[in-house]
Amino acid sequence: MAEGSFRVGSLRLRNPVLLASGIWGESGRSLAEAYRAGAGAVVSKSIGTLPRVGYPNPTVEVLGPWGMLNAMGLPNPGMERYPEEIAEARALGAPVVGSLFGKDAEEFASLAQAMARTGVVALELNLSCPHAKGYGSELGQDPDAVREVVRAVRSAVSLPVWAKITPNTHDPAGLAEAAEGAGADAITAINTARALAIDPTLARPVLAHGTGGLSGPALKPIGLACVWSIFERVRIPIVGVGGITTAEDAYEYILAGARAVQVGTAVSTHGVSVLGTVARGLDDWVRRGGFPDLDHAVGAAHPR
Amino acid sequence: MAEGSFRVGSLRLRNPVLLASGIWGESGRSLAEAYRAGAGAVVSKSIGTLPRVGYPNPTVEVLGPWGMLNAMGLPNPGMERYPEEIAEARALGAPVVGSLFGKDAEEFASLAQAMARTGVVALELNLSCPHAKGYGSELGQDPDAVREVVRAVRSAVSLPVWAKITPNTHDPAGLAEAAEGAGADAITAINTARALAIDPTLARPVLAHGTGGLSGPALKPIGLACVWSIFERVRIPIVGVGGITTAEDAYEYILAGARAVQVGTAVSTHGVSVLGTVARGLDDWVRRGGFPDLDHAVGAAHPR
Amino acid sequence: MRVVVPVLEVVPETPTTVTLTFPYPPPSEPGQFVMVWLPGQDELPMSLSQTEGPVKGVTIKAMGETTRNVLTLSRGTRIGIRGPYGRPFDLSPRRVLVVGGGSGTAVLAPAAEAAHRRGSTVTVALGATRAEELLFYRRLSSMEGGQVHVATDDGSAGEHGFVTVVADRLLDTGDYDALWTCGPERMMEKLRASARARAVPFFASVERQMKCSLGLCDACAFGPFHVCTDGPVFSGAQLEEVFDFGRFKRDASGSRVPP
Amino acid sequence: MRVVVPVLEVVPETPTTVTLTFPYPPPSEPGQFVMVWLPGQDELPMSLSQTEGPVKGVTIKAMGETTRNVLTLSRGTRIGIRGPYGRPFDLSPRRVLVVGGGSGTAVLAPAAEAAHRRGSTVTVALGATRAEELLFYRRLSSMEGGQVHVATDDGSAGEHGFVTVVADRLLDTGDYDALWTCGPERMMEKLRASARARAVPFFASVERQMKCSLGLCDACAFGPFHVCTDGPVFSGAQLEEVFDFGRFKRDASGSRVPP
Ligand SMILES: Cc1cc2nc3c(=O)[nH]c(=O)nc-3n(C[C@H](O)[C@H](O)[C@H](O)COP(=O)(O)OP(=O)(O)OC[C@H]3O[C@@H](n4cnc5c(N)ncnc54)[C@H](O)[C@@H]3O)c2cc1C
Ligand SMILES: Cc1cc2nc3c(=O)[nH]c(=O)nc-3n(C[C@H](O)[C@H](O)[C@H](O)COP(=O)(O)OP(=O)(O)OC[C@H]3O[C@@H](n4cnc5c(N)ncnc54)[C@H](O)[C@@H]3O)c2cc1C
Ligand SMILES: Cc1cc2nc3c(=O)[nH]c(=O)nc-3n(C[C@H](O)[C@H](O)[C@H](O)COP(=O)(O)O)c2cc1C
Ligand SMILES: Cc1cc2nc3c(=O)[nH]c(=O)nc-3n(C[C@H](O)[C@H](O)[C@H](O)COP(=O)(O)O)c2cc1C
Ligand code: FES
Ligand code: FES
Repeated sequence: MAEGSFRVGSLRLRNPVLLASGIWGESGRSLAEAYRAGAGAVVSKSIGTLPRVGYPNPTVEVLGPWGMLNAMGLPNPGMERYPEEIAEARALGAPVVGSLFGKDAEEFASLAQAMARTGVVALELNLSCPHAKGYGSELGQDPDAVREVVRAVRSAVSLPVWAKITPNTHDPAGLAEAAEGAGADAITAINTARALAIDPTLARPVLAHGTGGLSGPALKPIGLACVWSIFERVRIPIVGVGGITTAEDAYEYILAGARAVQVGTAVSTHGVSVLGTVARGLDDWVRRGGFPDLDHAVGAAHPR
Repeated sequence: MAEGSFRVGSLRLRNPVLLASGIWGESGRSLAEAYRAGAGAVVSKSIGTLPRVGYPNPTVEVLGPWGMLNAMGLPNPGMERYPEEIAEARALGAPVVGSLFGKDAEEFASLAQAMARTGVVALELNLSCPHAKGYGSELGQDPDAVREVVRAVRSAVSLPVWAKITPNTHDPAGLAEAAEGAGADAITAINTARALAIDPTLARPVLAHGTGGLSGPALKPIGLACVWSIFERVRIPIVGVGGITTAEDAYEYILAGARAVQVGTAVSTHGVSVLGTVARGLDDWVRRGGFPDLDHAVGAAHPR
Repeated sequence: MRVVVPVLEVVPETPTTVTLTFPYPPPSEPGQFVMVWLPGQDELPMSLSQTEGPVKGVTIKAMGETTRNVLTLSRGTRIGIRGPYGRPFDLSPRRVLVVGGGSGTAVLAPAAEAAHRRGSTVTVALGATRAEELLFYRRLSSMEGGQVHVATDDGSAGEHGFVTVVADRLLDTGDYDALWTCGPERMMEKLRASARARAVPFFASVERQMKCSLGLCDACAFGPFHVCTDGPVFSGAQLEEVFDFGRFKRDASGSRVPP
Repeated sequence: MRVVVPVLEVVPETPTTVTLTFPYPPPSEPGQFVMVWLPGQDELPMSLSQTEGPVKGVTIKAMGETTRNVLTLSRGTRIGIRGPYGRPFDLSPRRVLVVGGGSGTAVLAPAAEAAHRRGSTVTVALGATRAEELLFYRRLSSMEGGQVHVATDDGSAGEHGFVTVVADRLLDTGDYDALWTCGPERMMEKLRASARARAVPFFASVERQMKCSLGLCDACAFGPFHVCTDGPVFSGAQLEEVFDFGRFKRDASGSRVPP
């Protein structure tokens, strides 16, 4: 694929392999390093209105080479301070997708306006924050809430808006449809799966927060199933994420229906160079698969 | 733990480690062998009204030592023929929990009556079958459907009724509450998580059915999180299942809130003797944890 | 774990049987099987008819839709393979009588050859419906000093009638430390009786419905055993414990049906 | 992967500092750190002050709530350990000046000892607020032929004032192939300038907020580096690339704050 020939909706990127949100995303310099390592673009840490220190440690638990749990608790410097990080990343040439989280449509919309002013190339809405209405549930599990948030952001900014979908739902495609209907430009799928680790000798959860989110290779089959079902029901592009470590993994997401992918946990387990390695290898897979370009491979595993 | 001293609700079992549904459960003799290998009881294959051959092969895909996918498609000989298998298992001394699946409350109730006549010790309702109302969803993802099914079965039989919960939901505890409210005697959690494997060289899903269910070690953190949240909101006993391979895994489920556990995939990866190994080892863990008996360990990882 | 490989050769063996070879380095032993995935069609258990080296082979008889399609496969077609699974033949007996019925000979050929290479005396009896359906006659005849006895249903080659009659005669006239067989289950059941009557240790490769091949799903339940993990090769003593042997198999729903 | 182990010993080192030892066989090198989980409280990065053999040790200074509680831990308390993480000191320099400030000496002691055992000449300068807060004075003095120079803020031991003054004098009067330091960042920043002025290779063990310790979460972002995976030991050349060094750290929210 030629540099810059690749697109998610109206957005042009040098390649379709992005750094996922929450990984190397607290500092602008780290975002720039991830871009330098070969990412097509980088997604920022999810930013809220006020600074948040997140949950106490332990915030991560490695389960094995196949997966890990985290419960960071959305630490972030807040929307007032974070623009300086984006500025640093941009100064070093990195296209940044700004990730946001809020408690409701209004907060999302005002964050979106602030984020838009930083020069990000798109917004990604992290809809996995606690939902006031439903006890123990995430805002992003409720199609009505998704619709409301996306609509509010859509009318607040002109940037591309990506809605990031949770796997903790009975109907990922329904959530994606809600986002599409409200004007989202793309669906990012998926965030981590709700999970728990208990230390048997101490008879307590390992993570300070209790439950956390599963990421890494074990999440891949779950993410693929979500992308698969979303592809069957929406027409806007899908950005696949969950357990991608190799170009083969990324290609599987493309075949399932993704038009771009994000890599998270593998940046830790395989080093940041994994971003470039996956991008180059994906290109090879597409060619060896006999497709003229990536667009033709998107969703190719679906029965025609 | 002394033989027979262990209970799930009113049901007494020799130990709290059961064979999970769909594993070694098509033939009565296999059920009996699993009991002989040390299970406290055995859960039958899920039985429907008519014989079903299930999906074509490939029906399984091994992802690694950490997990596998299956899409068997509920093959079963149907309720007319299956009683002969239960009779064989019972003749060999095995207490059988009869698992059922149906399309609606009415079918579940009439299956329950037929299953009750076979001499099973309890019924387990597999609520993970396609739901007529919701496109692409399972009956067990809808709390109203769960309530209706459990209520119908509850009033049709006097046996203990266990409702088996799917992880493909935003609110496992809500489903469990619905089952409890409708008179369920226990909650079994969880069934497999919706997942997909794609063969990149062939650009198609590996399983003939397309999507399948994730089981094995990678499912454990997801199952633990479900049991954890269910324990916080229901009072009836929970039977934990998902990725249990070792006694330590089983003990983690107990600490999260389960009163008994089931073992599925590990019967294949570690041999059927794993049932006895887990049962004996769990007893050790409970003792070493300083608990007078298993009942005191149930949910002990929750903050008090 | 499944790998997708290209078919290297498609070798016609009889009008209804072909051998497929494919690159598959994992070591295997005679008697073991693999799951062969024909993408878009089905995945079927197939005994390895070629067990040595990095290229393996399966020999497939057209029975139903999927296996009929195998006859028309071409070189380069990509198939999925997982395995090898199951327990192999014990190759230690010094004098072996091998009795193959139809495509059952597929699994016996590599076992016979391996035993022969280890210095055992191997006597072979093959049965088929008619002369041209005899499988691996030439392959097995080429074992040095070996002898291949034949029976066909229509008398077009060898003895007219069942191979069990030939086997009985061989059992009566020779000394054997083992009888190995694979073929229609009623044939194997008869041979078991013959071997038992003469106190010859008996081993049969059994076929049942298979789905997981991992000892998980119970599709291949066979008395106290699972064919995929405890078999497919069972001893006569094991078969004593299996009421179904020669009487019932299970269809894909798990219902008992005639074999 | 995290393991839960009992504390073997709680050794008071100064009125505000204790060493905890615990069984932890994984091999480690001086400069590396572990994540120490005090269940119900916090998990903190701690350099290994004892890196050899199956029993490891960390030396902890009471700073905030969690570390204050460490002072009152008792033998047998179960703690969680994961690691070791990070890049160790390069032990090859033949003449090393080691400059420790406060609890920073924890990570320097095993490095100094290891270099000494390998035949390097090790000169040590220790700084502390007052005499009784000097860490590992005896431990480091016991290195054969080694010399420990001291400075205290209140003059209660050694020189009155900052250890940087002592270090500068040593740099001026001796020849060194490396300067190793750990302590307050402004102290390290000063030493870097001193070392650079004299062309002595400089290595500092840096502390930053840590959460994952896996190079994932970015909590320890440090210029183009992550302290958890690229550090905690950085060379002077690396530190040239880090604007924040001596100027800013990040709090738990990721906001830049004074160090
Ligand atoms: C361990 C094992 C090893 C095997 N090895 C080989 C092998 O090396 N070569 C080979 O050709 N086949 C072998 N088989 C059988 C093979 O897996 C298929 O079952 C068979 O080829 C039929 O496939 P199909 O889908 O085309 O037929 P189907 O569509 O399933 O059936 C077509 C017809 O054949 C009948 N039929 C199908 N299978 C059998 C059977 N096993 N016995 C009697 N009748 C049957 C059916 O009842 C039906 O009437 C083996 C089976 C097992 C379990
Ligand atoms: C790689 C690495 C290795 C470390 N090794 C050691 C070690 O061997 N021994 C040891 O005692 N500590 C070490 N630390 C520091 C340790 O992890 C804790 O940050 C520190 O002990 C404070 O813990 P606390 O939670 O009790 O204090 P907090 O409650 O976090 O803070 C209490 C007060 O101390 C201040 N403070 C906290 N940490 C620091 C700091 N690092 N520098 C300056 N001020 C600070 C805070 O601003 C606050 O005013 C290391 C840190 C890193 C990153
Ligand atoms: C440590 C960590 C922090 C994360 N933080 C965020 C976040 O702030 N916002 C968000 O949308 N997703 C966050 N995620 C989820 C990832 O972006 C990604 O969806 C998930 O980890 C699955 O991808 P992976 O398996 O490649 O890691 C985080 C994941 C990890 C592991
Ligand atoms: C091959 C296979 C078949 C299954 N069939 C059923 C079934 O018929 N009914 C059911 O309720 N669960 C079925 N399950 C789900 C298991 O009972 C269990 O909930 C799940 O596999 C998680 O446990 P595990 O990780 O120990 O396997 C099946 C699982 C597998 C792997
Ligand atoms: S084929 Fe599934 S148990 Fe044998
Ligand atoms: S502590 Fe998370 S990246 Fe270093």
